[in-house]
Amino acid sequence: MSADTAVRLPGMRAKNPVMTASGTFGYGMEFAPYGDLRRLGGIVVKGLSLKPRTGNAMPRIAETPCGMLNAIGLQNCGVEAFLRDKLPRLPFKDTPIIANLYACDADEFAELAGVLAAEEGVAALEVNISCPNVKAGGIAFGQDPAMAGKLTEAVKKRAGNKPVWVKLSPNVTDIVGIARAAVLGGADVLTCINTLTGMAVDIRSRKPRLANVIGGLSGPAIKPVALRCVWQVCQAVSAPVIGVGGVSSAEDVLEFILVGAHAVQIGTANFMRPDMAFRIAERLPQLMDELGIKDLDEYRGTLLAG
Amino acid sequence: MSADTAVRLPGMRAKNPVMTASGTFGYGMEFAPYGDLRRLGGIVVKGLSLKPRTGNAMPRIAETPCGMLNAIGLQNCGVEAFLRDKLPRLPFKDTPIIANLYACDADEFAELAGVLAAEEGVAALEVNISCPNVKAGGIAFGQDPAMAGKLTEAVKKRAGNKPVWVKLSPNVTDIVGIARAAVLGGADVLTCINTLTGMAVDIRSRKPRLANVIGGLSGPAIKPVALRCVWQVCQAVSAPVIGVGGVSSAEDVLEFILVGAHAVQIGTANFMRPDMAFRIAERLPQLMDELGIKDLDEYRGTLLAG
Amino acid sequence: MGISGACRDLTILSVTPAGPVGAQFGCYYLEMDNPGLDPAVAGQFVMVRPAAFGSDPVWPRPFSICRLTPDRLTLFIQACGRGTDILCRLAPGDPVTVWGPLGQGFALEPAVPTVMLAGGVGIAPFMEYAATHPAPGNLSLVFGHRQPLSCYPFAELSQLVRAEAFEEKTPDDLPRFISRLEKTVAEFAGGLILACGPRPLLLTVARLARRYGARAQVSLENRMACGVGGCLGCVEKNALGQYVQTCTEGPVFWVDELSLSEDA
Amino acid sequence: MGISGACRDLTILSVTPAGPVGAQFGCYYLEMDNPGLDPAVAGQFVMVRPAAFGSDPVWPRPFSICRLTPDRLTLFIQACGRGTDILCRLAPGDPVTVWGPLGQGFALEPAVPTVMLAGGVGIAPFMEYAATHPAPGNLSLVFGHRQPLSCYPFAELSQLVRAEAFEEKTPDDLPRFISRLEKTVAEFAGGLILACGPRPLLLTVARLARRYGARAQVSLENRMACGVGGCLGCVEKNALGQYVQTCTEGPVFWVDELSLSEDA
Ligand SMILES: Cc1cc2nc3c(=O)[nH]c(=O)nc-3n(C[C@H](O)[C@H](O)[C@H](O)COP(=O)(O)OP(=O)(O)OC[C@H]3O[C@@H](n4cnc5c(N)ncnc54)[C@H](O)[C@@H]3O)c2cc1C
Ligand SMILES: Cc1cc2nc3c(=O)[nH]c(=O)nc-3n(C[C@H](O)[C@H](O)[C@H](O)COP(=O)(O)OP(=O)(O)OC[C@H]3O[C@@H](n4cnc5c(N)ncnc54)[C@H](O)[C@@H]3O)c2cc1C
Ligand SMILES: Cc1cc2nc3c(=O)[nH]c(=O)nc-3n(C[C@H](O)[C@H](O)[C@H](O)COP(=O)(O)O)c2cc1C
Ligand SMILES: Cc1cc2nc3c(=O)[nH]c(=O)nc-3n(C[C@H](O)[C@H](O)[C@H](O)COP(=O)(O)O)c2cc1C
Ligand code: FES
Ligand code: FES
Repeated sequence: MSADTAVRLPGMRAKNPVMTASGTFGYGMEFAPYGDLRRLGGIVVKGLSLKPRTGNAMPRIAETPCGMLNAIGLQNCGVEAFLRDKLPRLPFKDTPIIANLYACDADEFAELAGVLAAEEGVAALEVNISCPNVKAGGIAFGQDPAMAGKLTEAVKKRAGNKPVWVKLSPNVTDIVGIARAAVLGGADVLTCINTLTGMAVDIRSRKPRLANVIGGLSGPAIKPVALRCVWQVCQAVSAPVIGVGGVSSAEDVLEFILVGAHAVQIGTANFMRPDMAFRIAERLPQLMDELGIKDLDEYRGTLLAG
Repeated sequence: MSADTAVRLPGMRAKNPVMTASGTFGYGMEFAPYGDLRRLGGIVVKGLSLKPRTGNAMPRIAETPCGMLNAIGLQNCGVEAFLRDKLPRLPFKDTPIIANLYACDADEFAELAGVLAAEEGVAALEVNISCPNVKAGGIAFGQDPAMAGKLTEAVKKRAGNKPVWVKLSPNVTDIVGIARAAVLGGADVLTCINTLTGMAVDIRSRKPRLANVIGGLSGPAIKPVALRCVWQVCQAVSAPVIGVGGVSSAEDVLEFILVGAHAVQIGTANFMRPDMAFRIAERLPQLMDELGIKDLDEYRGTLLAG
Repeated sequence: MGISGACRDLTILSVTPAGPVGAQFGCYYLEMDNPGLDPAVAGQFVMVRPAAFGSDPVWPRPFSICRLTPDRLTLFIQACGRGTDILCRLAPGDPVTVWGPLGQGFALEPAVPTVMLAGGVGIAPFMEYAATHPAPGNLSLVFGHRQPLSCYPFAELSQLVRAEAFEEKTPDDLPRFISRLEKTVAEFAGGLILACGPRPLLLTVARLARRYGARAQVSLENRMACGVGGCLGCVEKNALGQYVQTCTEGPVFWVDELSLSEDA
Repeated sequence: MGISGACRDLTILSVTPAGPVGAQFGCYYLEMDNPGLDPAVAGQFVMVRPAAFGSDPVWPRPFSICRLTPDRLTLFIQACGRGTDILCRLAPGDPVTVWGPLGQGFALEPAVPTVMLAGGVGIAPFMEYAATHPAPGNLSLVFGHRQPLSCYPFAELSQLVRAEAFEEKTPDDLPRFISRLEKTVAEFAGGLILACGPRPLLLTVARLARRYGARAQVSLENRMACGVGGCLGCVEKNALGQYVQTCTEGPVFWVDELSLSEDA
């Protein structure tokens, strides 16, 4: 294997660009039976809040063409239990563990950032300003540039030396505007994209397929939208971008890097088979060899467009 | 067959809610070998401009998971040739023929509306304020409520007694805001949705799969987004809504009607098989019988949500 | 790291209709080679994804382990939708990815009189249960079904345990089946009751178990995306009102651990 | 309304490898029943969608008519991607939707010396062409290929017409193949030249035809979504700089009707 898959990101080095997306890889250990977690470029854990959250009523998931809808509603054990019970079991010395933050207002976000910033095992803070599945806050932060900027600033102030990643919503007229605001607010990295808002119904029972009615669309179906968002954001800002949305093969990883991403996150594809992220991480250097790509810096953003 | 599939829309009556979407059914006659055009609820023809347009460079289409991207760039024969060569061959006495309008500014839109308003064979004017594939105008009209409202007003003034349909873009933060503006501007019907902006690339040639780089995503992949948009718009405005996006079965038709749509348009699914729209129109009353739905007014918007 | 649960690329050995197959129904046995899955507890399940799924459907499909021997994994599948249709059309040699055994199986109390209440394909895990039970004389089966009895492994099970079938043909049959269930639950109130089948059956069993103070387990068939605890999509409310994953804490639960509701 | 082009639900009769099949390549004959398709002009094509596509891939796939008789439609398909992989794995009895014959076929000038220039699977329409040509003595074939010759219907064609094969093994073979083409174009400058194959081959033929003032037709393989003129996705620039649909105005064009470019 001659290809070099390493990626430098603010404050961290990843051995490869294959990370897992928040909410699709549990707290990490759930997937340990299916591969060596140390082989991954990074693990973003399920969205954490200050206090435990029960999440939304059932049903919470529905299958759609080449994708799925979810409205989990950020069920999580709370940051305290995470730090006490989950984080110590993760190989944080070998693989960056990224905490995904969810809160209802800027103060809470900042407080949460403060708690996590103190932890050696946390490599970065990914701020979820784009969750479509919760009533309070959630997506609104990610749809208004001013709010997105302020929120990022508040988190950044309390994040100590931890890099702050801001996760953007595609459900906006102008994702570039939000991206710029986040960077101005101090974001070190942008994660693109969270789910698209969508819906599914059952014509027989006449009920929505999600108790929450509206949910987040993810999976291969949304890859074209994710690629477009990453491309647009990479053209506009110089902060590194992590591509998320429908990645399910090593080829997909290179597509995102070709349009400018530094790394990617595997989300829904982890459900297709639990060893998916490991397989993609293993296959990537082979594919790079086949294409004659020596390292990712050389290939990144080299799309022949225009 | 006891079920009644008829739909009343402003200024017209459709024998069923199964229409075809602009740009996916040519000028209509292309599909005549595959079914009786008079069996359709309506035919929306390829987007027309005042002057003929060559459209974008090749490649213009790319396949994506459960969907496709297109950047045709509104290639069309121009309104004059349409009225002279195409319209007279269509069964406009039996099936409403809806003209889809594209122009670069409000004056041009209004002029185009004036030309079409004079034609007996045109049942309604569908204003495309949401095309992502052309440089000038296009999507911008559909992303700003004020512009959408003004444009609708300008078209409505010249539309005579023809109903004006406004076709909305999903690529916005708040589709309801645009919908309200269009209705205030005089829109009689709202068509939801046009394509999502997306992108695809080839990791080997390092080229975008569309010469235009960015294109419009359509097909089953986007159905959850379309349903969500239709649901949101139907909750907010009282104008009838036509659902478009990923419809490929009679079941899908009922899904859109369940969330509040008056009718639907079949787009990408016409490519899956050219008799798709005819088959769906034929299957719909059977399915309604199976579900015990006597007519669509009774079923429309009866989703059991919240 | 044990190999329990690791993800395996297997090969279909055979797909056999279990009985008559119609346009509206059909049950099949799928046999796969077993290259070393961990032994299973009856009631555990596997996640299955044939290569033929491509990117659509996105999710794998969960199936109870119908029989797992050192050289064979057998599933019993009812073709009832897109995914199961594809699975039941596979041919020998076709590749399929499988992970498991997953989740918590049924309690095994060899000396205790035990009744298996099965509805339709809910009979699948009881094949493994009966085949591995050390004292099948203590086992009975009450089986409710809609498709012809020959579509199910009922004859095989009757050879191992006391078995009784109840066909639901008309809506009138339902109350009669429920009173049949009530009789059984009452009879086994001091023993062990295991139920697997459609949610209404499980709700009925839970209600009856409560009424008669019986010890009962139910196997839930909640929608699952990952099967390994990673998505939080399959949850059920436990007795404390918290959502627990059906795929890891279940699919088999004691009825008093849960607060079961209609939706899922 | 004629039935020309109407959409038919056919059944696969057989899928047969044409020769050796490897991990990286494989060509197959697909035979379907013909319940009354209109007769075809060689070079016309059909759109094909097996039920197994489901919603993914979204598009049907276009294939030249390799042979159409009153009771059989035969296609010659190279498995080279997702859609063709699914097609080449179909089994007898599997349902497949087909519409056609579509588009414009090759010119037929029985008395004129005609050469067919085929690259790889581009040989498919020439089976029909040779089989239906009234004076096959006037026909020749020059065939460039990369997979073993036995993967293609070359032997069958050799029985009908004068045929010559050229294997492209190393990059050095390409210029030699091109000079072979040049010789042929020069030789048939007063006759009729028909070409079908990868775009680089067609560009070369167009260039050579222009150089030698030869009358030549090329069959384009542009990406197609609908195949019936409805999407405007398959267009090619004509000599006037206008975009014309390949599916209805083509796939066969006279080279001087077009201004061919690299991309498509
Ligand atoms: C632990 C467990 C064990 C099971 N064991 C068996 C078994 O041994 N034999 C058997 O035939 N079936 C079993 N099932 C049910 C089986 O998983 C579903 O029938 C199958 O997933 C339906 O897939 P489909 O694509 O054919 O149906 P779809 O077209 O997807 O839907 C048909 C119906 O099945 C439901 N469904 C879809 N996906 C799932 C899913 N992932 N989990 C649960 N329900 C779903 C849908 O809500 C819908 O009501 C089991 C389910 C679970 C959770
Ligand atoms: C008029 C016409 C006649 C043809 N005749 C034959 C024939 O007789 N035998 C044969 O084997 N092949 C023929 N082809 C090519 C065949 O259609 C493609 O190989 C097939 O569509 C690829 O599908 P796939 O899913 O396997 O490949 P994909 O995985 O989709 O892609 C593989 C490659 O094929 C190209 N491709 C994909 N879809 C199409 C499409 N709809 N049209 C054209 N190219 C496409 C892609 O750009 C890509 O380069 C013909 C094409 C046309 C347009
Ligand atoms: C079941 C599920 C739960 C998710 N939970 C979270 C979450 O807690 N926080 C977050 O930022 N994103 C969450 N996401 C979004 C994903 O991280 C990802 O951005 C999105 O699914 C798109 O990627 P994909 O198409 O690869 O799944 C969730 C997605 C799914 C499917
Ligand atoms: C090839 C193609 C061309 C299109 N051209 C137009 C157009 O000219 N005007 C327009 O308003 N919409 C156009 N659309 C959008 C469709 O009418 C429809 O809104 C969209 O494709 C979503 O529906 P679908 O998923 O059913 O295809 C086009 C779509 C496709 C795929
Ligand atoms: S199925 Fe994903 S957590 Fe249970
Ligand atoms: S393939 Fe659609 S117009 Fe030619």
